[in-house]
Amino acid sequence: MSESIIQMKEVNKWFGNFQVLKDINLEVKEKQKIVVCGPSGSGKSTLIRCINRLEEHQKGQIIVDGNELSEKTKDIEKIRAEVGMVFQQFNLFPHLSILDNCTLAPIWVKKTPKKKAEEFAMKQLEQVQIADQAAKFPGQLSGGQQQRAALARALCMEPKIMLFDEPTSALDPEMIKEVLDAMVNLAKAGMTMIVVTHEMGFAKEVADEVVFMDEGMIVERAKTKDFFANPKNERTKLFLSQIL
Amino acid sequence: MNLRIKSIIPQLLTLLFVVAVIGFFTINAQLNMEERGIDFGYGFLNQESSFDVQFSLIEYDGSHSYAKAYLVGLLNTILVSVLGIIFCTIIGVIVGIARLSPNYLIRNTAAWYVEFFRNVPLLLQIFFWYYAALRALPLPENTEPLFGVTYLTVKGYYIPRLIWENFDILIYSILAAIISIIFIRNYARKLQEEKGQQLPVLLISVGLLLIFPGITFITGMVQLDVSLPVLKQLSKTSFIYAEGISVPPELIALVLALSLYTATFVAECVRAGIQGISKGQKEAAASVGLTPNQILKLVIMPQALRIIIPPTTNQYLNLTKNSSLAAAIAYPDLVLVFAGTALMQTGRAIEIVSITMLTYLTLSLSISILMNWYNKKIAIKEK
Amino acid sequence: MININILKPTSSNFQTYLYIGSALIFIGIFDVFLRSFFNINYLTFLPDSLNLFFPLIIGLVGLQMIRLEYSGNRIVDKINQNINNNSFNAGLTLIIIFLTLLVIPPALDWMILEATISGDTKEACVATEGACWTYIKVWFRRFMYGMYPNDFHWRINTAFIVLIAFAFVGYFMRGKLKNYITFYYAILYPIIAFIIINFLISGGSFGLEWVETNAWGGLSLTFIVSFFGLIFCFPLGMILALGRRSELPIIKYISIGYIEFWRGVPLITVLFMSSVMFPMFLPSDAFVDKLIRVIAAIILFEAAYVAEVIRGGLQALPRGQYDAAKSLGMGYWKMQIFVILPQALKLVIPGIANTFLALVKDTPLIFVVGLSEVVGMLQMAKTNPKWLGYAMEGYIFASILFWAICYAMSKYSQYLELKYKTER
Amino acid sequence: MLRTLKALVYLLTSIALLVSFETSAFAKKSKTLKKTQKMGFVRCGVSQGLPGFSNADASGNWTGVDVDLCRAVAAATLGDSGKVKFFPLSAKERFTALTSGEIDVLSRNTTWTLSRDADIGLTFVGVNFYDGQGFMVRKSSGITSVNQFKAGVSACTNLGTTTELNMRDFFNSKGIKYEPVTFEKADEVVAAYDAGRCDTYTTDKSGLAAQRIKLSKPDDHIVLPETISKEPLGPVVRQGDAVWEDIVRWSLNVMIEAEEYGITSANADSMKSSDNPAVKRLVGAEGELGAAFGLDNDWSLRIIKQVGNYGESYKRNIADTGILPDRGPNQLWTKGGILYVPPAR
Repeated sequence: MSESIIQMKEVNKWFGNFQVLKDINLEVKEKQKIVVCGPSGSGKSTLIRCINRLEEHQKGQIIVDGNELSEKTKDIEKIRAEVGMVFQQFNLFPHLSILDNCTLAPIWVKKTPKKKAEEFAMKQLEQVQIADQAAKFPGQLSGGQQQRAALARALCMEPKIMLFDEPTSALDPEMIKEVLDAMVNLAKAGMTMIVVTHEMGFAKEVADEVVFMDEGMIVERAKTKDFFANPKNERTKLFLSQIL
Repeated sequence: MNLRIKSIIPQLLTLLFVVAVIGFFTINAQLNMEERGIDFGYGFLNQESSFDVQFSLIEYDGSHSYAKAYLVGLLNTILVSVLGIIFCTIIGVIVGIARLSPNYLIRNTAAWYVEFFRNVPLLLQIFFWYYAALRALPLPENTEPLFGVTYLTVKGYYIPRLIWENFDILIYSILAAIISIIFIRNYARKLQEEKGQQLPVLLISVGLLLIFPGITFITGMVQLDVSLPVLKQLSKTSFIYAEGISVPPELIALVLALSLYTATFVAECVRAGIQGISKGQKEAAASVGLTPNQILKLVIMPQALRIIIPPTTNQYLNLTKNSSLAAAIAYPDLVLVFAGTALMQTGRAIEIVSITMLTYLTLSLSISILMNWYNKKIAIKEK
Repeated sequence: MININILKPTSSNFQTYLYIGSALIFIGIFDVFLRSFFNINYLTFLPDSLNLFFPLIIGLVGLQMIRLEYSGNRIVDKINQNINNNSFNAGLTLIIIFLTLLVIPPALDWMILEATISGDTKEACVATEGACWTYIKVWFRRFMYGMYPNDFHWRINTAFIVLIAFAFVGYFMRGKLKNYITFYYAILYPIIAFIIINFLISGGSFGLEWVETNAWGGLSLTFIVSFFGLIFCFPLGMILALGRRSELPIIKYISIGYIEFWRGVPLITVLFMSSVMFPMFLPSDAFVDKLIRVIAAIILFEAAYVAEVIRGGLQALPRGQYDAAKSLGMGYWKMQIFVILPQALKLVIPGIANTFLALVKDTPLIFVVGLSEVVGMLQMAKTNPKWLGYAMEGYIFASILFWAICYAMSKYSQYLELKYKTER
Repeated sequence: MLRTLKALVYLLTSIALLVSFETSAFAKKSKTLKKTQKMGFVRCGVSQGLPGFSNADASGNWTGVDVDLCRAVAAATLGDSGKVKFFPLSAKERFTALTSGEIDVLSRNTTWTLSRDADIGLTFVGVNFYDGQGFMVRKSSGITSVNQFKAGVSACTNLGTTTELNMRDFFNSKGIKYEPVTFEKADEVVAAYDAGRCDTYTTDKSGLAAQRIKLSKPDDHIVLPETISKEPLGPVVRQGDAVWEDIVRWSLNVMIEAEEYGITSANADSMKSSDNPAVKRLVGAEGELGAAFGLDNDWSLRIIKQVGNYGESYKRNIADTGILPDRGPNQLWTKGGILYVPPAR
């Protein structure tokens, strides 16, 4: 339990001449739920995208489940299979049905028999309450349904860690709730989660800790209660006053 | 009632107009033909054609009928179209991908190629290849071999001919390989569904396709001889290469021009198809642990092909229609053989031109019907 | 493996690597340069294959040595990002550079240095290896004006200048006149154009000598054919597109039949039909000039393509536009003219421009029915016994000519597309 | 709506009128002649350039024996040999252009064959040049006879001509496999032969002779002595207008007969006072020869005066240009040739 499942040490990243991440240090323990917030452009998304190496950091160390991520890392796919991700724009595969979206990776990556994969996928779909939509195609579903399908797709790989990149910001208000509910259920089941979001209600309800980022740096990291009750940094206070 | 009249009258008028125009033309044609003693009919198709064709895929000489000459022309048209389609696809895909390359030089070379070849009339390009480029080639006796055994000369491209013995056994072996591949595919699917094991189906398929015919060779049931082109003297100064296959320069020029021209359009289709897939798709696929090859095969290609195939088929159709320009450089295609020589020898302009047009029309309509059906089938379903 | 690690720079030793790498790349390029420009090869002592690939190998090593992300040197960063991101790309980069170096000298030699433009006969070109631009010079008037009598070329020039001038009239229409701009371009301008071409180029009255259409040719004929093609195929295409979208079945199916027919047959057969067979379908004492028949055929043919493009635009318009227009009590024609077509046409500008481009590129086809525009004149000049053997020059000349016209057109359409995109 | 209806009715009636006019128009006078006189010029199909037969110079003036026939018809029907509109046609287009009504006379070194005459709505009116098919080869090849051709020989020729058919018969009879390369335009054939695409160029011997002098070095090429076919070349008209057919036929015959009787463009006027009634008839001083065609009596005189007799035409176009100085079979029957025409009386 003491061993951190994610360790980031002095992580730096540039886009051209622009530095997006500055000396990031972050440790996440198993079953911890962390919410990352901050103004747009502060590097939140880049931070979590570095964790499954959708973005490559240029300096520093990132260790996920005991594997260091670097150019030399072979089988990056194996690490990615352990780390599920939900995107802002859902990114479901439009040419596959919801069920096929869910079974694609289990079949091809984990070599699960198709029948087993389908059974398992149906379970996950039931969890997020869209089992009745399994045969439909992404384009036929509403935003909220699509996002839940995307969540189910990630869960089908039985990941150890789940990353959420603003999962609700592309949704209409009435759909936000259904996605958040699914995420709350997941949290209660004991998943390690890092969530980039502006939904402070969600943060208060599930997060163990909240990380506030600005200009590529971690400005403040605190237990949820402390974070909302008495933020220490001026910028955090300003941010909270604007968002709440 | 009022509404019905409102919708019937314009229709009636249009119909009348069309009937009147068609009627006007047919009546005139009938009168003119009657007066000039021309009869109308397709009986000539059975007559002996009595002209030879430079190049034919099936056995044909002047003692066959005009109908057979038509077939010769049609097959030559199909040959040049198929070759053109193959080459324009290869070039087009490479150039289309190159246009998205991160390499500045490659990207711009590809862009330059597209801008140039697309903006020069096809007829001019055909003429260029035939009259300027291929005409500048050396005579057979002065030609240096290309790839050791082939000769590119002003009279054509001479390549070795393959002589098969028991060719039918080879075909059977390939058929057997295909059948066993189908079985293995089914088995592989079942294996996956039940046990999760995955067989390298593609590798096995290729292997079988090589092994089955290979066995027939090893056991000596099928034999292959290669007859190389040999320089043959016809007179003091004129030579040809005999024994091999001679690809006429007309065909080379036509295929070159058609594929280089059409490839620019295919390249644009490919580029649009690849660009049409959002970065998010790739990231999502990567985030669930698919390898780059799997991402390409399972996520990118199926989507890109849906965008690429319909406009590309259109370009293939255009290529086929454009192959009729063959008539300008003496390649014996449908237009040259049938709407050219045959029309000339029989004088039956209306019959022959109508058959020619109908042939192209059937070709393109059937392909576009097929495409519409295919598009509907693969269309990404939405609300 | 070790080898590659040695070649890999780190930020500490980068300066040294940069110097060595650049030197190697320079040597590679210089070697190719010497070989192609001066035909000097210093490396003959190497085995043949190594000799051939030496520049490529040395260049690859050099590029490998300077490949470091965020080196701090701006130029090197640019190079690394754009043409040197990995070994594969580096190889392609070198191949392209070397090929360019290899192609330029002979091309330059042929086209400029060794070329001839003096003299008026083939003899002027016999001495050189290079291009014979004399050929183009001698035949230039033919390429531009066809067999049109030399003394009357001013008539063609004047006609085109006047036509262009009239084309710009719409540009200056302001205020109330602006309402008539469509009418001007759709109806008045074609009539004016026809009158000008009929009286000035064709002649036969006002003391101008009659010049048969047989004699017309060259680039001016290309312009005339494309000009009338463009003007007339557009309205016809528009009517067909509306017809195909019509709710009245007969009109709809007639339009579909028309469009699919013309799109299914090659232009060359259509031209052949119009040029030699069409009189058969006319009363025996009617006579229509061949050029007019050919232009008509091109119009009928291209209109089908224009119709399909416009139909795409009509389909892309949201239903709401139709509903809104109907709710305002507009009839079918009012709705189409004032609401639907203006929007749909804006949408399809690039498509229509492409069709027009195709039309211009199709004009050389009239050569197969005996009308000689530029390409036709080229064929004639090339087979002229006095000038046999200069086909290449002619085709290069015509290619550049057509490329310039079509490229300008496509750039203009891209500009229009951009302009209307922002306006929406 | 009413207006469109009116327009349509108008259109339909006009079409109906046109059609009925069409059917009732079987007048006695030649329709083609009437139309020609209305238009003011003869529409004559010629080749796209064959020296000696029909060839245009840089300023568009046509010359040649085929062209002279067109001029003769114009002189006869319109009174002025200059009133001809020439339609340069490829071999492929020529018959369709004639039957469709694009042209009224086809005078384009066309071989008279049974199937052409009988089958496709054409009528041959006579022969203005007796020819035969031959082969041209490069002198350096050492070939001096058609018997030296070997299998694999490639032969260039014109598309859709009798040449193409004769060539097949010839090579088949010799049992030689050959490669036919056919182009639409004669110039392309010559260029292909010149570039070495083909080993031999085959067409009518007159055509070979004409094309040979067009080549850059005529002396590098020879026409082989053998003649492999009969090629009677002559003018063609559409079927269905017998009077027009007669006009063209007799325009040709008059030129040949004029030579027989020694009437030339120079002496035609003075021949009016000749003692020979045949001569007098030819120059319109006696008889009413033109009436049968609906022409005046001077029609033949105009032909001779403006165009000249056959001999003059031949000399001017073929002999003096060095194509075929020897008239061979195209000599009058009285001088050992086979030119023999029915008497004009």
